[in-house]
Amino acid sequence: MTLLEVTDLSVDLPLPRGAVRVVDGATFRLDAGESLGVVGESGSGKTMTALALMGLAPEGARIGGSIRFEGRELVSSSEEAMRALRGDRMAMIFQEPMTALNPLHRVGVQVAEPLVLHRGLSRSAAFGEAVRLLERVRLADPERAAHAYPFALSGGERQRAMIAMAIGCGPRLVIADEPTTALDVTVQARILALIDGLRVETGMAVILVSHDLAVVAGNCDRVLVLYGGLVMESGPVEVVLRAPKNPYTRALLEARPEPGAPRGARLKTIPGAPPRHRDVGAGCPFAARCELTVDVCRTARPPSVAFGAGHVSRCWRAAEVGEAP
Amino acid sequence: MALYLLQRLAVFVATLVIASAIVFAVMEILPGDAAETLLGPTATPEAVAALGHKLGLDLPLYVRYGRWIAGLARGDFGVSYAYGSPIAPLIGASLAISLPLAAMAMALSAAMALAAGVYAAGRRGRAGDAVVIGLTQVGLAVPNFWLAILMVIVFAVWLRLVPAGGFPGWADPARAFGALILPAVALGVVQAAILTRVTRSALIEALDEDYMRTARAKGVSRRAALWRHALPNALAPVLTIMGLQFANLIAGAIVVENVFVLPGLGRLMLQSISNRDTLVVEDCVMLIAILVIGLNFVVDVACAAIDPRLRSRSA
Amino acid sequence: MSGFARGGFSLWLGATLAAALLMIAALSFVWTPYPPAAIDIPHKLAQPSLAHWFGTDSLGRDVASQLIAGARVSILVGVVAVGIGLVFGVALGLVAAFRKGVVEDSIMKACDFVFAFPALLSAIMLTSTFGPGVVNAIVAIGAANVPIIAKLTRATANSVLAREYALAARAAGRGPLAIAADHVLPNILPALIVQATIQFAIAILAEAALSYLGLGAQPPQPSWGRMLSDAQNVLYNAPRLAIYPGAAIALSVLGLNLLGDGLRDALDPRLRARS
Amino acid sequence: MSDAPLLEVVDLVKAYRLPRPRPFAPHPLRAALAGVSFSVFAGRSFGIVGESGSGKSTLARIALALDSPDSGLVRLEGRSLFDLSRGELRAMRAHMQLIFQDPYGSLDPRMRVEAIVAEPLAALGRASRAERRARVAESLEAVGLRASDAAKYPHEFSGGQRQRVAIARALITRPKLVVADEPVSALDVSVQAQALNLMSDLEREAGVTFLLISHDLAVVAHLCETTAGMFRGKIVEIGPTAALFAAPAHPYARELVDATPRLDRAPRSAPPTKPAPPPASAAGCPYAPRCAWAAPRCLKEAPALTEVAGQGRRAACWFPLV
Repeated sequence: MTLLEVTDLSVDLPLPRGAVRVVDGATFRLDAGESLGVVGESGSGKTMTALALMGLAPEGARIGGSIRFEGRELVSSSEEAMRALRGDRMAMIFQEPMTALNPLHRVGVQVAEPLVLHRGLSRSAAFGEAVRLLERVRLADPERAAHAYPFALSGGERQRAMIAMAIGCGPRLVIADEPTTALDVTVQARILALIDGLRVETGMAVILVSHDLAVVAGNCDRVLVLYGGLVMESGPVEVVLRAPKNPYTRALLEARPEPGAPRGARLKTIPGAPPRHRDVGAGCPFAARCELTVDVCRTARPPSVAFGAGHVSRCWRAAEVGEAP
Repeated sequence: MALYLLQRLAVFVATLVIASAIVFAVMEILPGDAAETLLGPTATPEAVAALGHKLGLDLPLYVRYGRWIAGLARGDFGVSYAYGSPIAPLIGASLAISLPLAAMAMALSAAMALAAGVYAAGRRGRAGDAVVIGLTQVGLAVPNFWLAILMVIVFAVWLRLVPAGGFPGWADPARAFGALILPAVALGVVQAAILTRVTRSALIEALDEDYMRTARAKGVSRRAALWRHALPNALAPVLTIMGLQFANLIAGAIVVENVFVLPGLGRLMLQSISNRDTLVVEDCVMLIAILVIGLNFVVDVACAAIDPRLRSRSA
Repeated sequence: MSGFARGGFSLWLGATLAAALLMIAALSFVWTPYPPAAIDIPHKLAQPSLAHWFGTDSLGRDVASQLIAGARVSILVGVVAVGIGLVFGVALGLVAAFRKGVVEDSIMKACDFVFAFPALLSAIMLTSTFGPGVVNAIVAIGAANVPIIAKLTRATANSVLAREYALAARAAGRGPLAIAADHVLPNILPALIVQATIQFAIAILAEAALSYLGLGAQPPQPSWGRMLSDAQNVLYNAPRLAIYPGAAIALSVLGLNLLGDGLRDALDPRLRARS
Repeated sequence: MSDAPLLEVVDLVKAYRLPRPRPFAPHPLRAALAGVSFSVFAGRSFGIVGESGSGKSTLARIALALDSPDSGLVRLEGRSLFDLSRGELRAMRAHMQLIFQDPYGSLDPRMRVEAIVAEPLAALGRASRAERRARVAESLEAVGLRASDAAKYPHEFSGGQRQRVAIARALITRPKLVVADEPVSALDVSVQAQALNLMSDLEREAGVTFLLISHDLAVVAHLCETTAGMFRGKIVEIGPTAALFAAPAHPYARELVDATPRLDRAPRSAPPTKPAPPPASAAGCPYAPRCAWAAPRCLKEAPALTEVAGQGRRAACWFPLV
């Protein structure tokens, strides 16, 4: 059952030197209970895509295209209608659990806030519910955590509190924007396992935004690879990682050091650096760094080429991209 | 929290002790002989010595400091050299004007600053914000005593609505209050300009924090997020600046009292300076120091009540 | 974009007003329409005219000449007081930033403490000890500037020292003095310039208040604050006399504040990195 | 290659004072390093992995004498750094340099690249202007930048290029040891490989040995022959990198390896958080409260680093997993 259907989504940000398109023609869908990984480097537009879905793009941003969530069009929805959805039907988990929590309110009060807003619970009833939610995210001492202020918790504990806050009203979609980037790897593994466990348990869909393909590899059903505001490739995780049909995805896979490779083995490098938004011209954003680039790559946006099973690559030479090593 | 209070209290008392020592040192050690100054250059050495003895000036410094402090603690401020009367009632009478004036100015500026600061922060970069910023620039540039004089010109000289100055006494509270309104506005407007800028920038900083995005992601409305999440976070810096500005407010009150011929602490100090009545000046300065340091102590405690991080951080 | 344009406007207007103030003060050394202190009782309280652009005061002194010459005291007090604040404040702030622990704590506690004695209060104390005069005013205002500059210096220097390039300099074997000269000072200079401009404006205000109270500049030295105090005696006869000097103070302060704001926008490295 | 170690770290101890819990109570201490010893040999880069709070960054600072330990020794080429005079230490710094994580914060924004890269020379204070310029050009070219880049400011470079500038600065004195604290974790994935290849090349061709500190096992494995895992200020396992990753002996090393995201497999199910772990007793193994294999003995006695499974591997565990 389709939960979310995004068609030709674009986000234009007003910058001093004129508007800049940071997300360009993103098209994807998500079924209930499914998990989607959104992978990209800095400036790829991954966070802006996530914020646009929540209706939280920065003031002045222009959103184009269509976002249908549970059959309702969100792009044209009023702020009131979006507010009713946010925190209730769809929720978000942010990267920095330290700054994403208000330092002056007790953790329990913050976890309880969506319940007060959307379920009409009294503050005390919501606080009691918050303690149960904190227990569900496996905080060691939920009662203590609920009464604590954010600064008194560790990074991992704070992120668990954020997750508790997100799942409070039983959302159908949770968007996690780099939820573990600020955490240690061991904590990262536990947090990702927790999110995935909750997904299976509640049937909610998860969008996991990350800069690391490997994080997505172990935790998602499908993946979107973003570069310079464009969805370069999308499809089932195991297909995209084993047989990428986009040169960017392929290059990323080859550039990544893997434990187990011989010491000092040369990594395949991608020349240059990711483009800044205003540098992306009319062509493919990866054209300047790609080894398959031909003239048309620099002048026209690449077409979407489908390879079956929902595997799509935006590349002029998609058919010629070889298997990953 | 109790521990925090105790620590702040200890710092507060220590600060007062140091302040009193400095005030005493500047006022008592540096000048020549107060008795000589009072009697003028024609006085005989015997007369100077006699007066000096009467005033206790021949005692060792530490004894005089001790007596002064002990007196202050008991509310005994000593005897004025010039009037020969106890100082406490003099100060009491002037405080009855200066304290209400300062309080009115403070309340006025806080109210104006909160309203204008919230308004401007909510419209960052738009016309309303620019107008508020422009007005605060003007408010910062206008000297409070000039504003006071301008108000006298408008309301007393041209419109003849109020008398140009003087104080009718608290026997008639309404008239007394009326006499303080213009001075309070003159004082409060300049303070409001400073506080508005602080409120605006503290709020803008809070609005940019990640937790505001979290609040919006929960479905909290923009307005509710501002009042419930941003404002408490902006309050601590605003309170701190208010505490620091209090000393300047008192200083401004001294000048503005002069414009309106209000017999407050400022007039008392200026008169005592021209009378060479050192002990009165010393008492007044110390009293102001106590007020300022005391208010900042209260601000510290208030900030700790708002922010749990401050409470937990014991030195 | 509009924010940037406004910053540009602030800078432009502020620089113009501040330059005008400086030029008028410089001019006063070589030329004023009349000797500023020349008393001319027969022509007292004259209306503005071609002969006396802003009229004359209760003693017949030319107001325009007094205004021009009054800029001198304002600038003198501003420059010296801010200079005192910068010299001692930067030194104390740097010592605090480089020597952590007890030294830093005591310097900062002392700074907090001085805030309890605003310039006016210190000036009153000094005056009742040494008698009124410009020197007392300068010392009092300068002393009040020291903790403000010291706190700013320490805070900005600490943020520079916390950056990795400061640690890299240490790792490269550079000593504290070299780091202070090559890394800390250039990086805190913009903040210091901005603050010094604003303290300059505050010093002008403080001097005016002190002179108004009779604790600052003494006659026959012309001063805007004294002019206001003189004007107050004839408020019912010639309210205009209270307008000019106040406007001169307000315009000077406005100019310096705008200059400070404009410089902040122009020098802020974060804005610059973005553009 | 001589057998004497390039860098020798002996029994380093460092504790930081925490705020007093009550007035006049003694400051509680938090041990950042609780007796760390290891040796780094020339040409064989050494990796240190561990979570935040494990003491690895403190170790980096002390190894470069940027901070002093409470006790213990650091020897570079046999000379104890903390016994040197200030002048001798300054001269010694030419042999040991530093690369940071943040390519934005580690370059002074108000300096030109020339001045930034030449700073270690300025500290030695004996290069002529021409020599300085030549050395800067040589250093920039060694990291794949152009000599003409010397006239630019840091903000004119991308993140990856800035990190090259930082590496050029570290290379200009031709050091033998470079301590790299998370050198690639702030870089975009697509430019990480450039920096890692560069570091490999420098080890092979310029004779630079790295002491690499990272939370990312893949990065450490790529560059380092020997790796030490740190936990709460102690080395819990040390040995040849390949062996350690293939079959970790210490449960913490195992947890690290298992938690590292990899492309070729789903993460093994992470161990569930145990409800309210008992506080680490001062006497026991610091990892015991989190350890899935902890036995009563682990809570009472702290294990020392002892030989396991040959190949020079050592682990501090009563019940090593290999």
